[in-house]
Amino acid sequence: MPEIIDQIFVLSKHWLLGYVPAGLQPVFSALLSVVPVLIAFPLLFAITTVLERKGLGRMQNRYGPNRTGPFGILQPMADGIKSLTKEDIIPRTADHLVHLLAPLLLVTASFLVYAVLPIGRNMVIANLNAGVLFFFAVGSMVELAVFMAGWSSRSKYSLLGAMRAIAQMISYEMPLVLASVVVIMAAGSLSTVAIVNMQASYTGIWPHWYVFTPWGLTGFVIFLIAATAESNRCPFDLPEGESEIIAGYYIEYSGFKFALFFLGEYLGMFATSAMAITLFLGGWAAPFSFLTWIPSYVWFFTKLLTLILVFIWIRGTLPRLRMDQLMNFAWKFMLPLSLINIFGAGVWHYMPAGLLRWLVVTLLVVVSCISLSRGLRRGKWFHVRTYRFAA
Amino acid sequence: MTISFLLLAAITIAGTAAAMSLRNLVHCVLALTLGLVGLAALYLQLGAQFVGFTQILVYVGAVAILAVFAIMMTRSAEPTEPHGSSSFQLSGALIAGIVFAVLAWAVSSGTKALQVQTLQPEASVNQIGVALMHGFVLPLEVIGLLLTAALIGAGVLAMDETRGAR
Amino acid sequence: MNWIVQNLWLVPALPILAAGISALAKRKSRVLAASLAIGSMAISFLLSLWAFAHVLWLRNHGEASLQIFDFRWFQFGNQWLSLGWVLNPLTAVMLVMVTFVGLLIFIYSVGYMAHDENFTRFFCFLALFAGAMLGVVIANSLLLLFMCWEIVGLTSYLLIGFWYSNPKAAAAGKKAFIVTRIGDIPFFLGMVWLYGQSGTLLFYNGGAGCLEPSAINYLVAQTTTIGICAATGIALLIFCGAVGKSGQFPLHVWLPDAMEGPTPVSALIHAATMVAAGVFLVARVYPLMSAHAGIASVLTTSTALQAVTWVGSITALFGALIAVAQYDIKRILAYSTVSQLGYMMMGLGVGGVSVGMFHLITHAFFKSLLFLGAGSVIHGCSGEQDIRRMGGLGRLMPVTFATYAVGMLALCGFPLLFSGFWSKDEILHAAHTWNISQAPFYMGAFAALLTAFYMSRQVFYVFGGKSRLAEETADLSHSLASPDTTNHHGSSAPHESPAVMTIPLMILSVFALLLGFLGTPAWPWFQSFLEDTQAPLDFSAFSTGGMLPVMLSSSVIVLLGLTIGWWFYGRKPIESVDAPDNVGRLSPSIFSALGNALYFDAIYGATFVKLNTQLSKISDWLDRWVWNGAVQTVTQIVFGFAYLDNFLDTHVVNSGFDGGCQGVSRSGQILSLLQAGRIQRYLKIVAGALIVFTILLLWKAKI
Amino acid sequence: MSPMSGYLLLSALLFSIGLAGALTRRNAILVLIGIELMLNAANLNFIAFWRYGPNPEALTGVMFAIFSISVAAAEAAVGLSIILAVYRHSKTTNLDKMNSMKG
Repeated sequence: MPEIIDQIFVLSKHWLLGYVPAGLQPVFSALLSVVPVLIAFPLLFAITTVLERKGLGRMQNRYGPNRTGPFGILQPMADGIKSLTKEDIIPRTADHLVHLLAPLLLVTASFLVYAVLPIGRNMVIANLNAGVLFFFAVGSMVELAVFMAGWSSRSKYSLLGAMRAIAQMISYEMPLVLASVVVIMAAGSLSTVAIVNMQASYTGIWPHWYVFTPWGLTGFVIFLIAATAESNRCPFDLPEGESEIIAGYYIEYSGFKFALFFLGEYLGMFATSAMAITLFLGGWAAPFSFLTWIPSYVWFFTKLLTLILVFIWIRGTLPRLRMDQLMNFAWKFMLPLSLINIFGAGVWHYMPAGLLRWLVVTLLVVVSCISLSRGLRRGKWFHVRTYRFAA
Repeated sequence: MTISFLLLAAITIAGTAAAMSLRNLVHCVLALTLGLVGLAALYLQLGAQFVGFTQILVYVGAVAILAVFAIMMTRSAEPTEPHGSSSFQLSGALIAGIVFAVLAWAVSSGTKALQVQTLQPEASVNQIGVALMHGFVLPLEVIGLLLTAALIGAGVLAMDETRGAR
Repeated sequence: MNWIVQNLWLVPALPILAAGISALAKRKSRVLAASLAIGSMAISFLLSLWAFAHVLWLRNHGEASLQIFDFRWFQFGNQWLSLGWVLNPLTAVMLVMVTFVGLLIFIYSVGYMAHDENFTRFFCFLALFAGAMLGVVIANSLLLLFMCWEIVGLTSYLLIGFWYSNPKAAAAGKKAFIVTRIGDIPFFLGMVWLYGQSGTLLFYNGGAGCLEPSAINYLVAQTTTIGICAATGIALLIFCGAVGKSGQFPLHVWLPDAMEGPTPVSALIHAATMVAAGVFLVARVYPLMSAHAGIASVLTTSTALQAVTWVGSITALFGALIAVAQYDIKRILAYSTVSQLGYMMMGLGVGGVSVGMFHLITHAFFKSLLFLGAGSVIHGCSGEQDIRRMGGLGRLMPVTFATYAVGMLALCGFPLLFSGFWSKDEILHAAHTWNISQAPFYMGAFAALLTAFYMSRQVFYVFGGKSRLAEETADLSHSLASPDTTNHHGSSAPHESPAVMTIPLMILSVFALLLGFLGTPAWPWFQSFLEDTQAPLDFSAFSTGGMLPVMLSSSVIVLLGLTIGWWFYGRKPIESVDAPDNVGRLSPSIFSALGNALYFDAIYGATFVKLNTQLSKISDWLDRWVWNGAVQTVTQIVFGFAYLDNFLDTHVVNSGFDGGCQGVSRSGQILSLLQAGRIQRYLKIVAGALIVFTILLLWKAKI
Repeated sequence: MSPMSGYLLLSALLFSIGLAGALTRRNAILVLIGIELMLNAANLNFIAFWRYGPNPEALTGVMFAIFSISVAAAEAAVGLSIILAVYRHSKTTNLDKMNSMKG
């Protein structure tokens, strides 16, 4: 019975396909896989916006939206209606075509990456041989969309914001990819499905998630930080810092296009979170062997929501960085650490299983982490600032 | 000669042709990106998944962005570029046309003799990895060295000279 | 397979790792760098001892004492590139020697370099050097050997030019690098040739290596166009590398200059290890060296070995001659090293691996002892290197004096007691029985006489008489007339060096005394160890094969040399700094020629560097006087004609000539279009070429 | 027409387009892009020959394409930074005006 519930979507897809003429089956199969994703994640987006606003409100000792519907849960509807009916303003000197294409490309690219994310057991749109590579390749298209948005607006602020965003995204893409390399090394495959399957077994009640190894934990933390930066979220939201460049590259967008940008950004965040889950947190696998009766997609979305909450929490907690701090952090801390982490994963692979390799790899990671952060501190990053007030 | 091939070929050619002929440099780069994505799709169609994704990652994610940065930093985004003399353009286009004609002739006269493989060969990531680590180790090392050298070289070249001299 | 054989790579890897870590360390972390270098070297030394013990064990159990470990490095095409290491008696002996001497020198350097601000860098280079040298020793592949060999060359450049702010040191570093590189090019060619012929660069590979009989026989069978067999050609090319690295005769010029580096470097590189690398290389590829057409018997000598012998004996004599007339304490030792390296080569040529290697080992100990002693003297005299300004140090630095005397007597080959005697005697005996020529024997004997002479000269200058350093300081204080400066210099009154420097000296002097007894004719344990035979204790060996006469005559020669040295320098103490040399008074011109190293640097400068200058001067002279005079004459004549001609020209020739000129200029213009600095135009031409060639290709295919 | 010759023709066309761009445009960046296009055309050739050629299991074509993409990336990076450096001196990216060797 749990198997049937677990596979209910897969089974119903096959059942539905039975009614379709054979010639059209591939098309309908694709359609049946894609459409639910196209519905589920924007829905998640809607939920997240209200969740985030309410969560942030609580953290800042206020209520957050609470007027539309019970407890304000209809707020996203209101937002949607507002953005649809708002006037779509395009600056006179703007490059119209590129201005139009930018949000579309962003959303398309953000949606494309869901093709390789396994949402549950046997629930993936395309089990690509080079799935992780696909994820990062398509993810890199976002940068181009950001540039198009910033450049086509013909506004200094938006261009500056776009340049900042691209510089940041390129800098953090490197640790992001390198952090996932350890998993690829361990799993021996670039296919997301294979990676999750590798993690979906148990020793006793404990799962084989990669996050439960020293290199996996390091990789996960690096991945999470880099993902925050990739999705331009606090504390790395310099490209859209209100105090500096107002709203960054989408300053000249309004109405529905603005909403598309918002959607694209959140979709990107979900996608990277989902990738983090797939790579390090066992994807749809249950955390304990006795919990496997709960359907796989439930686990996936539980984990996804947890990560999203972590993101909201981080946003509510940490202050924004300075641009040079941001760059230094990427190139002088994250990049070397992820390289050392790869080395550590190699050491792990070639050492015999046992306590010794735990010790060695942990020591390697911890020591390099400490020495790298010392290196950062010498350049007076994150030092205690002292102010002299007028007495 | 399938529909999808023709479609992708059309996209690729349209993109690249636009990239080479538009006046605004940013448009050129964007069109180029379109063309290269089309090319990547063609690789996918040929069964070379890894190469296709690498193409997207490298060209869309890196080279296009790099080109855009270069355009921004050299202030050549505005279409102020005076085109060369028309004879210059004409001769260039003519030469390119002749090259195409000759290549097309070569292709059409050469491929008749070829035995064409009809089975789809496989190039999984695993196989590529194994090949890279066995038969192609030396090129891989050389490429690694080249990329390192290029990284350092590009950094040094682009460095502000007043800062570099310090 | 034994653990030590499998993990022999640790011996070179540890110092290299230490070098890597200390390269990343901060400049201030002196303790870290020194302890890393010394610690890694100590572990390497212990591992070497283990390896040595393992070889002994293998010998005692009658197993093959040649142990190899090969692994595949990477694949290119269908071929695998293999590297590996080899453990045999030769390796074991060299490993123990290099790590032991290296360790002592490392410890000594802590004291010697204590005041240097680049202490960390020094130890980094030193450790890298030692690691690379150990790599040379264990390599089982000519390629691996060559790689480590080049790192050795690089580090020697770095270390000689360690005080790079001193232009002389920087120049010496460059010189060492370039001169050894000259030898390395033929070495590399030989390597390529060897690979091309035998298809492998592994020395031993279970019958398939390039030093094993099948490959050697194949190489001997191949004959080149100039009539020698391939084996000889390759051996000679490889020997060129050894010539460069070991400072043999034509390429010796870098070795004396290399004394610009810190003294521990001189001791480590230019006495104990790096220069020994060349000798070691010849010993390593000895099967190749000794291979020749016909029956491989011991008595006949291959062409390559003859070359080795002659180069070695010339170098031995030559170095000893020059050393007689030097004043710099380190330069004397440097030329002495050149001479002794010549001995080793000669020993390899006439007597085989064991003879040359025995001298290499004993020499490593007493020459590093001498260098370290010289360093102690220099340290004690605050950097003074001129022996004329020393003197009387025997009382002030007793430990240094005693150990130095031991080293000096060992180098001279003082009969019976000192190690140098036995090893040198071995070489002389082998040279005496050489069947090609007796000349190397006489050259070697004369060099031995000179060695005893110049070493006693140096010792009397440095340690005998009264101190002449005071004179100098008095002058200085007088000229500067500043009490502060005088005080500063006053602290430089000769003093004994700290224990960290003297203890290595004492240890080394013990070895300089005792090591010779491992290889006496009566009990040739060392030789039999290298040659894998048993060594009986047999005192009758002294009386067989002309051994006793050779020993007696060489003893007499050494004593004679010492006596001459005493006669000239020890009889009455040297009075002042400016007093002319006692031997130099006999024939100043020859002495100054020797003092300038027979003008070899000048010759090289004059021949290779000045050649251009001279040629251009000749051209200038020709141009100025011959051509110009001729031209002037002709001009005057032509002027006369010109007036006549002008008339004809303007009316007859001009029109036609103008037309021609215009044609030339127009074609020039057309050609200049091709090279206008416009990349796109070049690209067009390339595209045009593509068109043309494709059409040609297709046309040909059609027809 | 066989599928292979279609790809080869497309590759030839891409090559010619790249060549035309490199020959006719005055902007250094665009010339570089044109050269990149020519490289890409060659890559398409490699992949097509791998797909339809006689020895696909050797993966030579794919390897060539991968290496060529890496080389192209390095070339783009260095080329663009050279253009930047030149621009800093001469304040132009027009190839016709870059006619002085002086810094």
